[in-house]
Amino acid sequence: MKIGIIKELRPGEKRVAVTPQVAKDFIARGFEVVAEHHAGLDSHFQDKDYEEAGVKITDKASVFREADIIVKVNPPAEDDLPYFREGQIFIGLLFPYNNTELIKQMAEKKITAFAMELIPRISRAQNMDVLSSQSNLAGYKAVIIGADALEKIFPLMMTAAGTIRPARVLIYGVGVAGLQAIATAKRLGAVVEATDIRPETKEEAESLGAKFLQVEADTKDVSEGGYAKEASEEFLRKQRELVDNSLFQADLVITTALVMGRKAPRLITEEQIKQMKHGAVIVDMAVEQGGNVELSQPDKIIEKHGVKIIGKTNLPSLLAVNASELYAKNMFNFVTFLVKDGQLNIDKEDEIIEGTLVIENGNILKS
Amino acid sequence: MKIGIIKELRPGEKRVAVTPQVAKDFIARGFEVVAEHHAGLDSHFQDKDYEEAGVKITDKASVFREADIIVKVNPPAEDDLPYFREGQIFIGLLFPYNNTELIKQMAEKKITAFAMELIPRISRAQNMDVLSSQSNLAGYKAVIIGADALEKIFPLMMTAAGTIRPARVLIYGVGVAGLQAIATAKRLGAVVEATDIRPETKEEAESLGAKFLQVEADTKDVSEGGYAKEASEEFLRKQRELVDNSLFQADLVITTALVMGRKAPRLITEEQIKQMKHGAVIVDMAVEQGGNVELSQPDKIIEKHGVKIIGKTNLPSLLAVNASELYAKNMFNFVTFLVKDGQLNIDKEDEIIEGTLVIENGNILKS
Amino acid sequence: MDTHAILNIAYLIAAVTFMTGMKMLGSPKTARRGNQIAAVGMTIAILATIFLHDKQIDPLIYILIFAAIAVGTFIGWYIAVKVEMTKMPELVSFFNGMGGATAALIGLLEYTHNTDSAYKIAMIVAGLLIGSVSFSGSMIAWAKLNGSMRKPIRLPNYNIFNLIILIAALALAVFIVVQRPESPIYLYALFALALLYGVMFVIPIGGADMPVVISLLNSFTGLAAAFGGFLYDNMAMLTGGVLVGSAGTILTIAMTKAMNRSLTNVIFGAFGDTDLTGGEDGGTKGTVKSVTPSDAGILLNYANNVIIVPGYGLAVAQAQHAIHELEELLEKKGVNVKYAIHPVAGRMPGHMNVLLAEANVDYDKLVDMDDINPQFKNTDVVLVVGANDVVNPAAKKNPASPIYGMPILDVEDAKNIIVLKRSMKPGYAGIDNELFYNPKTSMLFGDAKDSITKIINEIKNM
Amino acid sequence: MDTHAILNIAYLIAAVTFMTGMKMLGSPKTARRGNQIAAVGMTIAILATIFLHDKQIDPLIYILIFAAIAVGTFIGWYIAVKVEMTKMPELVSFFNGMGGATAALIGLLEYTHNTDSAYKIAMIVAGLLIGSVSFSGSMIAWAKLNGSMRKPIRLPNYNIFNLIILIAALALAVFIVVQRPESPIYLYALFALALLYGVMFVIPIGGADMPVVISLLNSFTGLAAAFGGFLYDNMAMLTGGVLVGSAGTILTIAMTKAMNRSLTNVIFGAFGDTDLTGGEDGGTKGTVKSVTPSDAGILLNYANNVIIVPGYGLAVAQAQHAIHELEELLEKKGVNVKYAIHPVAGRMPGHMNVLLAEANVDYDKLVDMDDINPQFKNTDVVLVVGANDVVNPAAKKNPASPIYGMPILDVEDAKNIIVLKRSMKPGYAGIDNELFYNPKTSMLFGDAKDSITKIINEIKNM
Amino acid sequence: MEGFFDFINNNIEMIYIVVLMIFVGIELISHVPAVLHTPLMSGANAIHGVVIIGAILVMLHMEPDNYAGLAIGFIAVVLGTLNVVGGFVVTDRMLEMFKTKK
Amino acid sequence: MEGFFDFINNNIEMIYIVVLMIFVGIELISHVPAVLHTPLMSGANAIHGVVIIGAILVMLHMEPDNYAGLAIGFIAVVLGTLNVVGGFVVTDRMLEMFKTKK
Ligand SMILES: NC(=O)c1ccc[n+]([C@@H]2O[C@H](COP(=O)([O-])OP(=O)(O)OC[C@H]3O[C@@H](n4cnc5c(N)ncnc54)[C@H](OP(=O)(O)O)[C@@H]3O)[C@@H](O)[C@H]2O)c1
Ligand SMILES: NC(=O)c1ccc[n+]([C@@H]2O[C@H](COP(=O)([O-])OP(=O)(O)OC[C@H]3O[C@@H](n4cnc5c(N)ncnc54)[C@H](OP(=O)(O)O)[C@@H]3O)[C@@H](O)[C@H]2O)c1
Ligand SMILES: NC(=O)c1ccc[n+]([C@@H]2O[C@H](COP(=O)([O-])OP(=O)(O)OC[C@H]3O[C@@H](n4cnc5c(N)ncnc54)[C@H](O)[C@@H]3O)[C@@H](O)[C@H]2O)c1
Ligand SMILES: NC(=O)c1ccc[n+]([C@@H]2O[C@H](COP(=O)([O-])OP(=O)(O)OC[C@H]3O[C@@H](n4cnc5c(N)ncnc54)[C@H](O)[C@@H]3O)[C@@H](O)[C@H]2O)c1
Repeated sequence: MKIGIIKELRPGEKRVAVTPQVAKDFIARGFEVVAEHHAGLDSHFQDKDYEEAGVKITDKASVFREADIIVKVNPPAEDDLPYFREGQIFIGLLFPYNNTELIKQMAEKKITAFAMELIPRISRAQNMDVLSSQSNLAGYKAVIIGADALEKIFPLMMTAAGTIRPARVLIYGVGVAGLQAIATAKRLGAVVEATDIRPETKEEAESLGAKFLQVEADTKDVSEGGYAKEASEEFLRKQRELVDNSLFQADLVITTALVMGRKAPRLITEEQIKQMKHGAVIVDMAVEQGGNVELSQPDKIIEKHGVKIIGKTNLPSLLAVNASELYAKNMFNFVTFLVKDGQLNIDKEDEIIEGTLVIENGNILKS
Repeated sequence: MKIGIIKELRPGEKRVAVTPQVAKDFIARGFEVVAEHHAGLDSHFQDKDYEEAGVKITDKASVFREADIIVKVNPPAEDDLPYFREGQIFIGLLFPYNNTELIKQMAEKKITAFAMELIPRISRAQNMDVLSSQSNLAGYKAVIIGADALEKIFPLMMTAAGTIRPARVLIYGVGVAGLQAIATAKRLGAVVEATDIRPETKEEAESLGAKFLQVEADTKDVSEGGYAKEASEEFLRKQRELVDNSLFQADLVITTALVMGRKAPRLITEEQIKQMKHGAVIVDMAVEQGGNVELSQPDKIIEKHGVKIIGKTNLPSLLAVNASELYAKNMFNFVTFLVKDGQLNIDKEDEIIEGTLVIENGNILKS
Repeated sequence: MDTHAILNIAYLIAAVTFMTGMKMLGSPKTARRGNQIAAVGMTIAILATIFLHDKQIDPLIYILIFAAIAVGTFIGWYIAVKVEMTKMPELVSFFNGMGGATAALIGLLEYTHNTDSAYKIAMIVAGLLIGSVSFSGSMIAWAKLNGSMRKPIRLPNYNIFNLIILIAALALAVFIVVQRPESPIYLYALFALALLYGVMFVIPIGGADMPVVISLLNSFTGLAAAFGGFLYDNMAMLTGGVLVGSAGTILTIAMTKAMNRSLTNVIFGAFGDTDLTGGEDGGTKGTVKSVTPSDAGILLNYANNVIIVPGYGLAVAQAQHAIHELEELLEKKGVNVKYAIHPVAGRMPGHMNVLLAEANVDYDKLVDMDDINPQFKNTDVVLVVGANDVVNPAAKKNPASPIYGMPILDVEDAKNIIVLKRSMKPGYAGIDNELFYNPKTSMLFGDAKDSITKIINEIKNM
Repeated sequence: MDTHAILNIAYLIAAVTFMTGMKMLGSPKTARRGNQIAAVGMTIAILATIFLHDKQIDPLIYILIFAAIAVGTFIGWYIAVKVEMTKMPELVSFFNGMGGATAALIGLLEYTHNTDSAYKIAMIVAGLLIGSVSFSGSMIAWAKLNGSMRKPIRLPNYNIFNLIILIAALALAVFIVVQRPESPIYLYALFALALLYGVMFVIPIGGADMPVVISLLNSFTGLAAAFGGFLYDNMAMLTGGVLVGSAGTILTIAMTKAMNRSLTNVIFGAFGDTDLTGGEDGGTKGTVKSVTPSDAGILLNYANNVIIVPGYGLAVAQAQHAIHELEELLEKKGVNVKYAIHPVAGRMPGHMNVLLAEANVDYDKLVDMDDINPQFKNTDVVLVVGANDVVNPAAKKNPASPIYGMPILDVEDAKNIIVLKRSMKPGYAGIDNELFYNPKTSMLFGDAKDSITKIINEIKNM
Repeated sequence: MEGFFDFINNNIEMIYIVVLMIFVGIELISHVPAVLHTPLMSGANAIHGVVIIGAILVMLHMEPDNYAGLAIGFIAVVLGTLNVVGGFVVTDRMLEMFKTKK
Repeated sequence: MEGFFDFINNNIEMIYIVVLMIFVGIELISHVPAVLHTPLMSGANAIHGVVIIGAILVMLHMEPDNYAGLAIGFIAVVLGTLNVVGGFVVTDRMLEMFKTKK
């Protein structure tokens, strides 16, 4: 089987679906790998690195012609669509429910497509879970961006010129991204508080040294398959009351709250922002899903009421080296799971395949 | 005595010489304080905060008219010069040796001026030492900037999608800034190495968890009054040999090497940069003094040979809140040392006064 | 006259070696040497007894004594050397029974020509009674541990029944001492009653409590020997017997404490099968071995290679600093220590890294799963600190398990496994873990930080 | 007959209380109760001796005995209660001397009517000899500690001289035992010689070693009492005396070890004034008190308020985790612990913050200089961990000092100061620190991390 | 009662010895780590094998023609030896695991 | 030599008691923290005050008209009492500092 690596075309995207190291792993497993020129350059992987790993470097048309499986990070770009061949397999992020038009066009090409972001959160699929691996990096990066935007330092410092109180960081949503954000902020010496809708996250947040703000909920806001259920209005109101006090003292706020497949919950209103500290910073990680913060806008920095609100849609791309490494490893695990003895092996009974298979030989299964 | 706070005019400068808290301290000591409108706004101190502290807010002309002592962070701007009155006292950074023209103009106004950066590094002056307090913040900020520019994360992370090796950080110059840079990089989980010309810094770097690269020197490159002496060519060559290995593996390099009053030593040549890792980042903190790095330029980001070279001249200003707080505290300690019982008390025998007094009633003492 | 003084000195030496030996047995460093010293003292005492007296002895008797010693030595040595390590406790029970039997036989033989002295008869009767109980009880304990008699047999009201036998035996004993009948028939009856009591005493007790019972019977035999000492005015028997009697009693108490049982619980027959079994459906999955921090400490201290497997429980207990201290301590003692970091240990990617970096654990000591898995088989002890799912063999063996297919750390390959957690509760995946029922696994229950701190203290005292 | 048995039982009880009391004295928790138990046993033994015998006693003798006891009790109690805490050790020496004198006097009184038994005379002579040495030696030790006799007086070759006296005394003792002369004149000579030896034995020894000497003389008195026990076949005296004799010897050894001296060193007269003095020019600045981790542990454990002052040495020793552990341990024991952070402690601004944050020390426990300075005077113990310049009073007192004018932490206001550092070397500023010579200061030399770990262990064992 | 007092007076030293020995026994065991419980029990077991001395004394005092007595005595000595030898050897084997690392 | 053996045979129980007592003394002190050394020494000091019993016995056996003897005996009892009472009280005072916190 031959795997084809395509350069990403989405603006600002620096990741690549397969790194030279992982290409080598593929080859060791009996795959062949071809890659488009400069496919990994933005992630600081050069063509010569790929070649050393045994990858054939060529132009885009040849990659599409030769490869059985096209691997990508983002969904195929408009310009790439014509190249697809019947029976070809595409693996990458797809977001079929938001990209119905694209899916239709792909289906017309009679290809088979898997969506990496739909890998279920079950134990044996953990090593293919791109959402986890990328969110983790995003959580780290959100804190670094916040620390850079903040005109204060994080740690407590007692110096000859007086004592600097530690920065106060507040984190909404203690999922994968939120936990890593807690850990990173804590490492830098901040006083960290966190809140989430799922009660079991209390222990997890505390295990990283954060103080947890627990909202007492009557409603059974339980989680399903590792993702939270949507919160009630009642809950959001209570949360606001409880967290407000911390919010108005916070120097840096990071919001990561999301319920899988829904619009992001609105956690911070403009009214609240007005009462925040002058100079505070908010990083809204859920901005792509509508944002947890009223004023946030994708890939913009809004300064209002003395507060800087940063919305970033593609944080992992800012850590392109590591993000590509992890994504490639997830891809490797997924592909080697799909392909047994050089043969594609689509067992639709299997939870992972059932969950990720979006187009099967031109038939749209999810959209 | 009346103290006047002027808004900084230097581009990019966000600090203010006296914060509301310190203004309050001054008033408690019997001083009066006046401030220009919005003097502290860039540091997120608002006029109402000053007023609450008892400060009179007015326009620039009034401040100059009323105040006995004008306090600033930067040297007076061209536009401010006309306002000075005979006998007025100016306290702030001055760099008289680089600003001879300015000093002459100031002297013509028959004022008395003290340069904060010339405070000697002696024990009892530690709480007035602005270079220390600001370098300390700069060291922290340099790492945050570097971490943000780097497309990798700092800590070791073993995840389901593979292991991310920790970032390697190399720090040149283990002075105030270098030590804080070590501490910050270490906190974030990097593997940190450091080098310096003064052998006693080995133990200090190690006490923060860094590995020290010790250059064996025949020459007696000892330190004087807390600052290093200039290194010989011989030393620099040896240093290069020893450190090269670490340099070529480093992900982030921070250079802080300086010998007081000299041009910054050239530590990294373009030749070396070529051999560095693709994607590595250098932050040159000494860029204002000529730079430790061959390609670095003040307040520019240069990308060459796959390496990003960041030169930043005013790092403390990026942490305006804390930097102003510390600067103001230093200023408070200096002023209360100068003024005894409402009377200016210029004892030229005293090491601190002798060191900082640049203009005395129009007589230029240093330039 | 001289021989008597030398005999006295020999016995004194023996007594001192017994005490010294016992003392040295109390510390791992000196224990073996202590045992040897006591053995030397014993040899001296025996040889002195045989040779140092003023009587002319018939050669036949000498021959018989030597023959008996030779036979006993041969059999004892043979059994002790051949038997497997795992059968040691039952062997102790067996040998203890032999001692009890000896004491009983002495009583039987000495009775008839001592009926003139109430004091001597009292000593004889006491030795016989206690020795017999010890003998028959030890034999039952032996059989139980041996597997010949697996289940505890409980007659209804066995407690009352036992009490009646005991009272009967005591009454008979008092009668004999007071009346001192010429005929030994009463003594034989007492012998029989005592044997019966020993059997009845041990039979209802479950296997898990056997070590405590053996320790108790051990101090009984000591007592029986002490009565022999009174009988013969023999200082070696007296001191040795009393020493074992008192030390054995304290040891029994210490053992019940280590098992979290109370002494009254033990004395009043509430012995039982209290092996811990997991979950509500207990029993079926096999037994769980719960150990003390001291046991864990010994295992770790005398290992050459140790691998620490941290999990979410480490984070919850905030035990990262403690585990680092333990690691440093072990390294200082020459143990080679590594950490096995499972990719999904904890609750976020890199969770363990964050914690261990905070505690300043050397990055080089952290080994990821693929690299460490082949190393487990050369590992003496794996210390699992609050990890559960990431070491659950069900991921490999049980296709029905929700974690089936997840790669795990192969801790089962190691020689010993110590698991630190608070209870038998499952981890994140909510499933039972058969690792905990593995015979190689020792569970140390309690908060991980507490447990580690205790282990550190134990090791420091070694 | 009955009285004799009851007397025996009383003595047995006394012996058991002595052992139990001694055992309980070995742990801080039970020590006081142990002392009281032993005192009760002693009372029983004394009363039993007075009342339980079959002889008819002249009332005069009874009156005298009670008068003597009353006088002794009154004086003893009065002295013991009145004397300042700091004078305790010399008081122990004084009371020990009294015991020795009693033993000697018994010997003098018993000699004449026992000359028929070599055994009894041997016991008398031994008791007299040892008791006298103990008496005169203790008196000298008392005088020295008391200040009446400050300097060690060393005759040339005093070792040889002492040896000669000792040999003469022993020869005379042997002569008396063998010949048993009717006249007590030889015994008086022995008495005199023994007293002389006691004086000569202690006189060359310096004040710092006095506690060891007292402990040694203490075990001597125990021995003397034991010989009294042999003489009278009195079990209370025998057991009490032997117990103190052996325990005292072990204690002496333990004390020399705690002082880092060897026992031979002590026995062969190499006692000396080894008070540590600072720098090369020693002596002039006063003396430095060096303590053991155990002493530091006690001070900390029984304090109510402790302030930790970290400095650059904490960073060098990487003792941040250890100090946090100590802090937690003390908090658990009810001690209130804070950290005083000097603004320039360490080598960079915020150096201590970085370290302590790494060890997870609660931010709220870190107090800056201005806030903590007024609190020192209510502080029981300040623990200075590798800090030097930031606690150097020269900054306030000595205008010539390079650090004059720098604000410092006012640790001198606290009741006790413990300083952990490796040597008397100066810190960053390169200047001597008179704090170390403050009488309130105890220096615990060694790497800070090591020292803290040792203190932790000591406290855990309390 | 009289007998009791007699007993005390006649055996006071024995009583001391027993009391002291009990004290020693208790004191020795108090601080033993749990992992040494089994070896210690085994060692103590070997020590009470001292009862063999009684068996030997019985034999030594036996009439050479009392065959039944001799037989039982013989058995007693054999059993006692078993206790002693087996006890010490088993203890030694158990303690092998505590050998110090090279 | 004969005398030595006699001595042993006649005093064997005493010897046991002394040996055991030494053992107990050693065992009790082995694990004492250094800070308790002084109180322990002081406590031991009080215990050897048991020598007062000797002084009392001397007095009890004294002829009531042996005034010199009585005087010396009187002094001996006084000194012994000093040792006992002073010793226990001083020890108690020292140990006051170990009282547990409320
Ligand atoms: N790493 C990730 O990214 C991630 C994310 C989400 C889910 N997960 C899942 O999380 C699990 C991780 O496995 P794991 O082995 O690390 O944890 P685990 O299976 O959740 O087991 C943790 C164990 O620690 C014990 N524990 C909790 N607190 C303790 C304390 N204070 N002292 C001692 N023990 C304590 C618990 O037992 P007791 O209650 O009996 O003490 C529990 O059995 C996996 O199932 C993984 O799939 C991982
Ligand atoms: N904070 C800043 O920004 C800064 C910057 C530059 C200079 N300084 C200066 O640095 C000094 C700081 O004062 P400080 O009290 O923190 O430190 P210090 O005065 O330098 O004293 C540190 C002490 O720690 C001891 N020490 C070193 N290693 C040790 C170890 N492993 N274990 C135990 N003790 C150890 C040393 O004594 P032994 O050798 O006897 O062990 C030394 O006396 C001030 O003079 C300050 O002005 C501060
Ligand atoms: N901007 C980027 O580049 C980028 C990258 C990765 C992830 N993300 C986003 O970050 C967010 C978190 O990602 P994740 O992987 O950690 O998801 P996750 O599902 O693991 O975590 C989301 C958490 O939010 C909590 N939550 C839901 N509703 C809440 C409410 N009302 N209040 C408080 N908490 C609530 C959930 O309980 C859950 O713990 C998502 O929006 C994701 O899209 C953004
Ligand atoms: N960019 C900014 O905004 C900003 C802010 C503060 C300080 N700084 C600069 O940072 C630098 C460091 O400041 P600092 O306060 O730490 O100064 P410092 O004097 O405390 O430290 C400088 C260190 O460099 C070392 N050094 C000198 N020559 C060297 C050589 N050849 N090789 C290796 N080490 C050498 C010295 O020994 C000394 O330890 C200075 O250049 C200062 O101007 C920049």
